[in-house]
Amino acid sequence: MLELRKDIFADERDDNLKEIGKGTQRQDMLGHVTGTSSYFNDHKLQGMLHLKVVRSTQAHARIRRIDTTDAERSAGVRRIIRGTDVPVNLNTLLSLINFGKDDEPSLAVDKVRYKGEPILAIVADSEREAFEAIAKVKVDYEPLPAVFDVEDALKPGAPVVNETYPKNAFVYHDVYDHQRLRFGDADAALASADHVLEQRYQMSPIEHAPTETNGAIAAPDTNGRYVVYTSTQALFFSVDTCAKILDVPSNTFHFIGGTVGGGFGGKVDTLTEPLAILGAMLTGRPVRYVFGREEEMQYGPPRGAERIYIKDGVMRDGRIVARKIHAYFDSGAYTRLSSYAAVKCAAHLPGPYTIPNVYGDVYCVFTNRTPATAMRGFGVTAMDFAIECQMDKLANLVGMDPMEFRILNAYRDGDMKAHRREAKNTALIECVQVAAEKAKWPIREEFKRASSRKDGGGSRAAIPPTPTDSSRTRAAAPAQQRTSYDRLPPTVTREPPRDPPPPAPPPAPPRPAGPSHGATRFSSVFGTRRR
Amino acid sequence: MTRHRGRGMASINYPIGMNLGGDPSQALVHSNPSGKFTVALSSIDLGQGMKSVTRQICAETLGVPVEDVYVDTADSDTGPHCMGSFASRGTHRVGNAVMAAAREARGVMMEAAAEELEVNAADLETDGRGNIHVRGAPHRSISTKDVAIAAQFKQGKTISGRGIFLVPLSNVDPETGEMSPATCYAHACLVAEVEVDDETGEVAMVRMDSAYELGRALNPRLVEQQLVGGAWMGVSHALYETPEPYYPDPVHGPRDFVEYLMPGPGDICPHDIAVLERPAPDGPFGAKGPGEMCANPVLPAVANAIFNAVGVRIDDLPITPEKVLRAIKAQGGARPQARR
Amino acid sequence: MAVTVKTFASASEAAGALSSDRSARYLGGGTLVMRALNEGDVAISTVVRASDQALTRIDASGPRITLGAGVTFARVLAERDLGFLHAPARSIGGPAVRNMGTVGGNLFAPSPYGDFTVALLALDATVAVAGGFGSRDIPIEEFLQARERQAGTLVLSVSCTRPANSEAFRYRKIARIKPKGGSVITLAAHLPISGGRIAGARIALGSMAPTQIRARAAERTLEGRSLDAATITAAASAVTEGTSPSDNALGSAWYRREIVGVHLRRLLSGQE
Amino acid sequence: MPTTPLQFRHNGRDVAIFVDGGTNLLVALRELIGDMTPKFGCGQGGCGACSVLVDGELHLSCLTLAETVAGRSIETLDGMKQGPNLHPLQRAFADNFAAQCGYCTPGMLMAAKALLDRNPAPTRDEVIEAISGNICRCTGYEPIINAILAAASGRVSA
Repeated sequence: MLELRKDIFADERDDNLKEIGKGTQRQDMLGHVTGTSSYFNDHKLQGMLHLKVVRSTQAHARIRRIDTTDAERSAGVRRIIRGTDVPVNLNTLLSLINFGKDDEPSLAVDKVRYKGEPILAIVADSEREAFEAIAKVKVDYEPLPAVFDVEDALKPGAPVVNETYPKNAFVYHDVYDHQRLRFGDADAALASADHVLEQRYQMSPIEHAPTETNGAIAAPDTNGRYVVYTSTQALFFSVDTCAKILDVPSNTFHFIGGTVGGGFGGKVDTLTEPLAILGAMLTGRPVRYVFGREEEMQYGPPRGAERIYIKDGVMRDGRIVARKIHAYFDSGAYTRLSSYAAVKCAAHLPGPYTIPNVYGDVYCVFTNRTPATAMRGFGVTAMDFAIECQMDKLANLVGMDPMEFRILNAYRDGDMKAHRREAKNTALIECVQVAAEKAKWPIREEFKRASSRKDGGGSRAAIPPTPTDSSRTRAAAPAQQRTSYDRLPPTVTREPPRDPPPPAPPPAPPRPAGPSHGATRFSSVFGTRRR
Repeated sequence: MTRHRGRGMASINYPIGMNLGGDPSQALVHSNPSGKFTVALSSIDLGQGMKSVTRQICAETLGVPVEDVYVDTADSDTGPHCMGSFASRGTHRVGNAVMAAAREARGVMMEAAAEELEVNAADLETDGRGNIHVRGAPHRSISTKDVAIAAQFKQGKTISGRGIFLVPLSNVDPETGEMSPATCYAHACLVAEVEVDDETGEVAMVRMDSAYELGRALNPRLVEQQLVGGAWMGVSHALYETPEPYYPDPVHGPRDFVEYLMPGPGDICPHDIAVLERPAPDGPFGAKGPGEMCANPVLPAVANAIFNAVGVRIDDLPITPEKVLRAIKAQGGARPQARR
Repeated sequence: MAVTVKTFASASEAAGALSSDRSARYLGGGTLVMRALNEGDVAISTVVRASDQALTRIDASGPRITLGAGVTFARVLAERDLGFLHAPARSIGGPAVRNMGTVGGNLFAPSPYGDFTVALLALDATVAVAGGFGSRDIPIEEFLQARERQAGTLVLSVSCTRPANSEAFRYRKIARIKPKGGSVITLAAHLPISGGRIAGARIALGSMAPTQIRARAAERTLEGRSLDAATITAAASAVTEGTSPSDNALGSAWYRREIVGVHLRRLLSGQE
Repeated sequence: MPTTPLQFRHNGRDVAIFVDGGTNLLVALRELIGDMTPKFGCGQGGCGACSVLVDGELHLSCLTLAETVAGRSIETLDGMKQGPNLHPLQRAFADNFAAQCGYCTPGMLMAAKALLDRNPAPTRDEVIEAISGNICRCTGYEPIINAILAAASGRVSA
């Protein structure tokens, strides 16, 4: 049952529209109910070959030798593709937006870093023949110690998962092994809080489990081009990733997709397209590479695990005065997108509440497991779980109703958020009020009267004095260095650490009238556009 | 008495679009000679309704019926660049690009109509049913079909438009984390009621009540699809799912849909939803994006409801019967909290 | 090399083909063998079938019932005289799996599958198998203990004695997913009553050991007693004895041990 | 080259093809006959996306050895429309917005048809049981259950 509450925020909307707001039937519904919606795999191509990969049986091992003698002689085998056959066998997805270092091969060459990592691709006349050839491949491994826990991975002496990041953590801003958020003086506020609550939260990985598994069909087309039917969630992302890995101009490819059997974030990584195209290039035939269900579940990227520590200071009257968070994203063996999730997570702190002192350190950590990627609620789902469980505990601690506790601490229009932007267009309070009403959950009159549009701003708009970390001295030293993933022009240099801000900030945030995105006063690891 | 009921709640917000921006999407809109419009995109429809919602945005902006618009996606030879379908960016980013393209096409269409009707284009309006007429004088009218024919064959005009939407990339301060992560946020609050078996640790969903604020429900049926399905996924994440049941020990990973746990059709519960609309200043018709955030409040609401039912806090996801049972045993039995 | 399919008119011929070829598997309903082929099990290169009518025969008229190995769960459910087996049959798969999966195949289904077999174990079924030298009957318990070595044998049928009444046989599958999910544990109890006392109790458990097993200690607590609260409590507390459950994706060994007594108590006392 | 001849009825039409030993019915339908309506979701019997009717019974085509359907009648979603008109179940799925990505829809519709063909007036629990072998990752099942109940009671749009 869905009810539209048109009475709320009515003054901010023009509801006099013709097509918008109507429950019009989906454009694709007729296709869906007749089975004529065309997914990547619904293309029947003459002479199609089948690609399967040999996956590592080890979580962490050096590859001593790969013996394909028997596999090459196996019936129906057209081509065995090794890492050395991949033109650019090292990539990181976000290199397209100049973020992070190339750290992942399409096919492992000298080392495997997670169980299930692809080592060889076999192209054969049938799936059965590809499976038979796989069974004949002999890989000689030298097992290495593996690390599976994010905090163990950060300890000195932990096995190095991914040599591109020898400390097992993604490097932010050339300097830190984590993304920081600093707003006010959390430690001082914790020291003077009536109650302090510190808790640990954990989310195991989660699989996207779309009913259609990842896959692609690539086929030689006219005029030297390749047509690629794909399940990708990001068409040009996949085009450009393939162009980079295969070292050809992007207009070599004609990608066709757009009708996908569920994604939820699990079809961004462009895992099948490069090998399918390479198979087509090497054999001159159409090649299909589609994940089996077990492959999708175990070796397709999951939503990565997260471990979160929250330490909150709360006053007897229910006001939260400090929130300090350490969060660890388990990226698995390679970066994929977890590095970006950690920044998004830092931006999300401390949740939709106005807390005057916030401190966050968010780590992207490498372990010997299947690389993680984006999923519905990327970078936020686990943090929301942690924050909202913590909110329930805090309400309990101070003896408040949890709904009223949320409303008391909710952010409102005009408040300063911890990432130092003004809160606008907020509606948390109204959501709490309406949910309480629907659930017949009694809240007191003063909380029913609260509004996102009232009582924000003023002193709540201030950026509080924020002390520098002691670690900042250590961190400042290499700040002038640039690493290869920072592809900004060399003239852009890091500004030296600023002095602590003045003790009495202005009531309103210093903010230009227009959008301040892309402000140039910070140096950044984020480039502007693709290479 | 071994089964205990409890209620819990959670409230959340969610950023719309790729974090920090810098994620453009483009759209092309053009009319065929009989006034039927095609939207060319490279954006992906994963089931969320990309084709359908951009179709409505285009029709509204052009001022034509939705039946006169067809969305074609995703072909890299014909569809212009889009960053992709993720980060709740479809409605907001692609919707804005389609709006911009449709606005440009509408401009040409109105000019062509003005030339046919021998009036000033500024005096014309669309009726949303396929006609353009002089404001206040509905009888001085021309169909969009006739305008398209005239534009194509008589005036030599192309009724088409290009659109791009880009939230400029924000930097991030390494020391403070100062940044502009998103331009707008969706909001939600959800109440979950559960029943916990204190001898087996099993948790059953009883009902959910929720309020979601998402800027504008461009199509309430599509919104309902996202919110109902998303809340189901939230329950699934809360109580069932993981490919690593013994994380961080990487053993006994599920290999099929029997071992990978997701609630079945017999595990679902009634879910009463309210939708609030506080338009985002930069959203297409104020819209934000419901697709991702809808699952998020369910996880903590369920955890908090379990506490209310039996007095144990499970801070590890997923909240399996085993974790609940261990916690109940550790505290010496269920301790139901005050009924809510 | 494509897979070779060999179809025989008689079960004995099929049995011969099966026992002479280590790469051969018998195709019943397809839920095990076809899955293995789809997933690239190259150890299977021959698929053996039999069109023998005997394999799909149901004899449910008398006190002792016999189900051909190729009888599907849907057919069990359609047979009014097999009411005591409806609960276990209904607990298998979804409707499509029940239309395909067979009683014989279930004997080979590894954990977390094989729930129907739990019921058969409690009912002290006999498994008729065809080997190289004709057919023979094996008590199901013996069959299961040697299951790893049974790949080359063809099951012809299973038979068991009909329970005296609906109270005498109880079955419950504990799954996380409703209405159909993999078994966390599965329980079946056959409790014949003679003069108000239980005589010949058999409790069978699924997912409490590498194969389906009997809970002999629990059986002993029931023997010669009436099914009262004290007896039920005694059975519930004895039920883990002799079990050796494992961790898997659906639950841990610890959890299985913790709940098996709870569920046995509920099953015996008729609670939900 | 496939060597085993196979004939069966496909949506009321006789078809004759050659299959390899070990070919499953899903591959036969999709790659040899060109009926793309049954979908590959797992190959394990766990998702139901490949569901078809074999002589009116719901079967998983991925677990069906193709040659076992010789002489039998196979129905897929491709044959569900009644001439140019949608089947009431198809209309009900549309009315109830019971599809998002659409990938499970063919299997769901076949499972629903198998139910209604035998039980024209099912209860909600019977509907739930009927689709219990079919995974949907998008909808949360509620719209699908409602659609099947609506089709059964004739509550469908024209």
